[in-house]
Amino acid sequence: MQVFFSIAVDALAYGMVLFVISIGLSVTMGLMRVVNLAHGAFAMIGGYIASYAARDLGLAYGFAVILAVVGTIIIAIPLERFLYRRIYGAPELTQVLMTIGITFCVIGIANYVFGPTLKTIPLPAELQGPVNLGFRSIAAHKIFAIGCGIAVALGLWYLIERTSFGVKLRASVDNTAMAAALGVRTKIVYAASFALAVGLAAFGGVIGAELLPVEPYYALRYMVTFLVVVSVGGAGSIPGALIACLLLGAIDTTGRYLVPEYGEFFFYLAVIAIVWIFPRGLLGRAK
Amino acid sequence: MKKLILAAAAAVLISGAAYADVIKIGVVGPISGPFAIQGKNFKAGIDAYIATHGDKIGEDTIEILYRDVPQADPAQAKALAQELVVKEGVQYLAGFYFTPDAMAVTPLLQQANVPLVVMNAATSAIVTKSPYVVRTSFTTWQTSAPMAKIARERGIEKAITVVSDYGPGVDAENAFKSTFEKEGGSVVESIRMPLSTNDFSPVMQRVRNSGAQAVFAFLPSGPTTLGFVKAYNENGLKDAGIQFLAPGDLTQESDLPAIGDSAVGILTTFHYSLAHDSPENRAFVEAAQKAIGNPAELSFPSVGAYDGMHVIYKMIEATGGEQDAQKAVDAVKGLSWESPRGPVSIDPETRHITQNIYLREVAKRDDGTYYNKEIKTFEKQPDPGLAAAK
Amino acid sequence: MSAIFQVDRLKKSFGGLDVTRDVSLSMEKGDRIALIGPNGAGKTTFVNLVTGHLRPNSGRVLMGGEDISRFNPMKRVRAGLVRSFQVTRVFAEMTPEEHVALAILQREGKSGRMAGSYHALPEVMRETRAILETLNLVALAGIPVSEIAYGQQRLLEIALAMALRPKVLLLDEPAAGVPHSDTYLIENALKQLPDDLAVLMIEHDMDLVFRFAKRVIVLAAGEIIFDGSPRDVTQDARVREAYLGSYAHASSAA
Amino acid sequence: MSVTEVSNDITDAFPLRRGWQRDLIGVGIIIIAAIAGYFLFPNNLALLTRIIAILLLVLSLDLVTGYCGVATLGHAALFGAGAYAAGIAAVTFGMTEPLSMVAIGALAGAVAGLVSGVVILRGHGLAQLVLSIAVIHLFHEAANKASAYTGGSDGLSGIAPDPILGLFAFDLWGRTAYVFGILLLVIIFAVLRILVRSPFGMLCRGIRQDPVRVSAMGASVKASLIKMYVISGAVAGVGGAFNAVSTQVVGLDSLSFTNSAEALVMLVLGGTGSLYGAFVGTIVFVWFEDIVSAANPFHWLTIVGALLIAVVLFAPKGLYGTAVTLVERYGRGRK
Repeated sequence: MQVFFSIAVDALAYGMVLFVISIGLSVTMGLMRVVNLAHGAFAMIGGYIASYAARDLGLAYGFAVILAVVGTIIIAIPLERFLYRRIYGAPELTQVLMTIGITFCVIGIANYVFGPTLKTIPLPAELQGPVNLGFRSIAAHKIFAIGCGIAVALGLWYLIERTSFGVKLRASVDNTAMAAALGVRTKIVYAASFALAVGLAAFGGVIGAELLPVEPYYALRYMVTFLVVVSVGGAGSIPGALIACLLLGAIDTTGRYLVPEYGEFFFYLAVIAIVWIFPRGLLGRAK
Repeated sequence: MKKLILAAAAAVLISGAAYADVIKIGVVGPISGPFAIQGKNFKAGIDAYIATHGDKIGEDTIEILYRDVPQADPAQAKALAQELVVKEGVQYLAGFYFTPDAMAVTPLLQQANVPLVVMNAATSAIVTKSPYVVRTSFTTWQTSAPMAKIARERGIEKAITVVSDYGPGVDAENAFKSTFEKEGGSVVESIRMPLSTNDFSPVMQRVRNSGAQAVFAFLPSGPTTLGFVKAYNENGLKDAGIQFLAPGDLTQESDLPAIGDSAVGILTTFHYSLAHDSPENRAFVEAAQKAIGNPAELSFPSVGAYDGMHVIYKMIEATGGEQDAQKAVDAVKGLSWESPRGPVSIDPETRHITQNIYLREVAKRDDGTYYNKEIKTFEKQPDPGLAAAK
Repeated sequence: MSAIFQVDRLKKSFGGLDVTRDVSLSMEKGDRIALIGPNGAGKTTFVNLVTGHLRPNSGRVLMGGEDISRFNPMKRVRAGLVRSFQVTRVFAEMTPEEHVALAILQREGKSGRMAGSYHALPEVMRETRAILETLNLVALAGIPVSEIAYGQQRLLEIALAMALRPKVLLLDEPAAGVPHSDTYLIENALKQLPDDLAVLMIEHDMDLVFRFAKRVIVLAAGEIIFDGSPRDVTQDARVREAYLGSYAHASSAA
Repeated sequence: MSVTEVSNDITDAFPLRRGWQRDLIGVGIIIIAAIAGYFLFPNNLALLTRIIAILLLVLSLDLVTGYCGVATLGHAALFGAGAYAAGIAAVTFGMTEPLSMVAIGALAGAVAGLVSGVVILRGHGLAQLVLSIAVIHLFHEAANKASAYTGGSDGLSGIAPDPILGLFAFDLWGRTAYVFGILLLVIIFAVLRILVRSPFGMLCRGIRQDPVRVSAMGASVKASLIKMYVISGAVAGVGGAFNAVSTQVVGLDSLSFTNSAEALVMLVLGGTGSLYGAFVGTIVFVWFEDIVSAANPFHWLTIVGALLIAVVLFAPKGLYGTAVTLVERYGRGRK
């Protein structure tokens, strides 16, 4: 029983970290229909900014997080304007080529500017060290990540389902021409949702840095994980992504606990099984 | 026509050997990609050697050509080595961070009449693949086995091994396990994790439940070690008094600033610490830090490269700049010298480096930086891996 | 004379909503039937049920007496039941010639051949040419379909259907999207269909319906409310009520 | 308009020989380029040989991605299966005859194609991409686990192929490997051109453009795609086996996601669905990578990234595809 709880706690923490990092990709891929392989690159940029702010400038953690999100969005705006805008609605393969190109450039530049070493983001004292749960201990920052995950999920759900921005976004995505005819400024909506996605990526990059440390190859190293999580959840579905993250987190954690040697098999066979049963993802929107 | 080309190519090669006052050395390593920092260390070690010893040996001048194999890719490594030999006319091949890349090149050496100086790749068997291979780094067996003795000395009866599931990880597991059991300890469990593991919490829970007094771990140096060491602390293993043991790959100097306090107290065995106390090492570190640019990026592959250059210089001296792989290799068999890591020699049988292995503990300096503090020395350790394979 | 095609008490409901209720009909060789009905009457559902793209809750579909209810769409096509699409489905980058040749090869079981080319098969070339000639598509034979006018793409749909030599052909609004002035092209094409082929056409263009069909079936709210001659359909009270409205008056006046 | 005029029109509008001529020219160009490569770059044959192996993988990918519209990031599974099969045949079972090694590789590639085809074709779009990623990771992990046969992460070394036909030994300069590779490439290219022009090739192009229409013609979409996957697997398997023969080593990287993704990038770079695009993309990418990484190994990734972005912006159909469009537009403009 204790083993079960122990796995459950780890699974929840890991799943939530995955969720925070990947959810931005669900927005670009599901709502904006862009296969954005550069998602990890934006998360990494966020991580670098936070690391620079907190470690080198000695700013407070919370401030570093905000700076990372804002800074990454500022960097991303020209990319959206000049590059992404060209590939909205383009074939998937073209999008893959473009976003891989962007990823390569970001990696190269990060390597040049920050060097190849690992960069950490110093945590405030409250988030350091283990917290005792009685039957085991868990890192305080993981509890923080779980909280962030819940907050992001609720916030996004509210934004997309309950606000006028959400209505405009969904309308623009479903039928750009019609939305434009109804007076929605679709370019602005797209730019705004892109900024949202990038901001989420940066946020996730910072929050998840304890588990996925920031270094230049971050952008490629975890790309597959993000892609898998989002697709299994069903691109564009917030609850879907949440369920997928928790499910895959649970599968991964259980696999690594019970049969670590075959963890990789366990995980990817599970992915195949899930996609086999839900070809559109768990809660995917029909195209 | 074909004959003509053949003759022309041969002529180029021969002339390259006979009259060259430029001797080319081809270095293959991960210069870009996720392991770029290790390629940088190769370059730093080589540059440091040239900076301190000059680029001339007698009449001849040294020229280094770098080729990039970002990740283990034997086919690419072989194609590049072939190109270095055939097109660039290099007389020496060196570098090689990954074992498969080095293995792939060994079949070329005989025909190309070129010695290969392995500056990192740490699987024991490489030296057996060709008589022209010399290695100046270490093997995973060499650095892992002494740790088992330390564990027994410190009264540990039951240990658990946790390694990444790939060649070097399996080597480390076998080295520790066989030595530990020979010394009378018992390994209660051996866990192999996929290389792609990000979250080590579940593994730590298993370690905790296994009842072992110590955990012996091996992961490739780089981002995952950070998560692993942190998970060790955060899951309360440190507080529970489970001793962390590992070969020094886990606490390489370039990762230490990131791992930070979590690493303090970890025991590792390795062939080289940047903090090794000797005049040779101080000179080396100074030169290498200058060469690499950012001192924080300096790590163990640099010393393998530095000593590799020493071996190549000796080979060039012995052959007088002629291209003669056999003579070159013979000249360094049994060669011994004072390396930055301590006294070393090339085993004439295996052509692998015999060296001291140090027990180190991660410690914090007064200025807030971390280092591997040497606390015990195992002198003149050969590679036990080859014997174990037999 | 036995029926070539029969639908026997087909039923389909989506979550409690009956979309198709006990629809039965039978067709004989050479039949020209129009299936009409107001929007939402369930015409497209009916086509999808018959062609096997949807599974009915109950009921059977028979071809020449053989029960094909369990066949998948592909096998139904091979049994001779072919459909066209309401919105043109063609291969944008391929030429009309390639379309027709591919359909012929498929019919002949040669579409899996991994060598050679239809150019080298004189009988395929001859038939392709004949079909394109029949439908006046020869001048466009070598141009990618994406570059030809929509009306001609509609003709190509019919050409594809002809090339498959079906026994029963379901035409889903063959004139949809074609400018009224060009409807005659479609109509001429329909006249070229083989005499012994049984055709069921769904259509909104009533002029076309009246000129084409020998028999009209009216579907409303998932049910057949009329099955008879075009002359009578305008007189039928239920049909008038359900659907035709002013159009019936206009056409009877004409 | 008389009937004879009509048939003339058809042959004029769609001259059946022009396509064949283009292919003959294509084969001619390959052979001429191969000979030129041999004499112009006698010291770069190892690189050229490597390009051939990768090219076979990219051609094979073009069959499923370019002709059938299947999006996959796991195509190296087929290549790696061929490489390992040939390598294991040589090392473990002593089958060192190069031609039979290539045959074994083709067979293993075909089997791997069947397996991954069945899995990958279950999904569409994004799901398909993810299934392909899962497949490549499973293959990779399986090869890592079966280290007794594959050498695991240390790679499978010690492959020592016999001289081809007992006459031509594999040499340091890589001449034999190069000529062998060119022969394989020309044969496979010719076979593939025949395949893509065949009725089956036409059917597959149809499936990419509208699978619903194809099934409404009574053809089985799934069966056709799986058939194509098996063929594609055989081609990739030949590429893998040739790589094993020419480099005498097989590494886990040959079964990696990275390898798959790179192949896809090369294909899209050149342009999908023509086989010629695969040539252009592979040669440009590998050659570019070689030059840039030799000139500036520390920054080449940035430059390659910029190249990819530039291609999307200025040559959206890929280098070859865009060139063809331009030529056609120019030709039409002149008419």
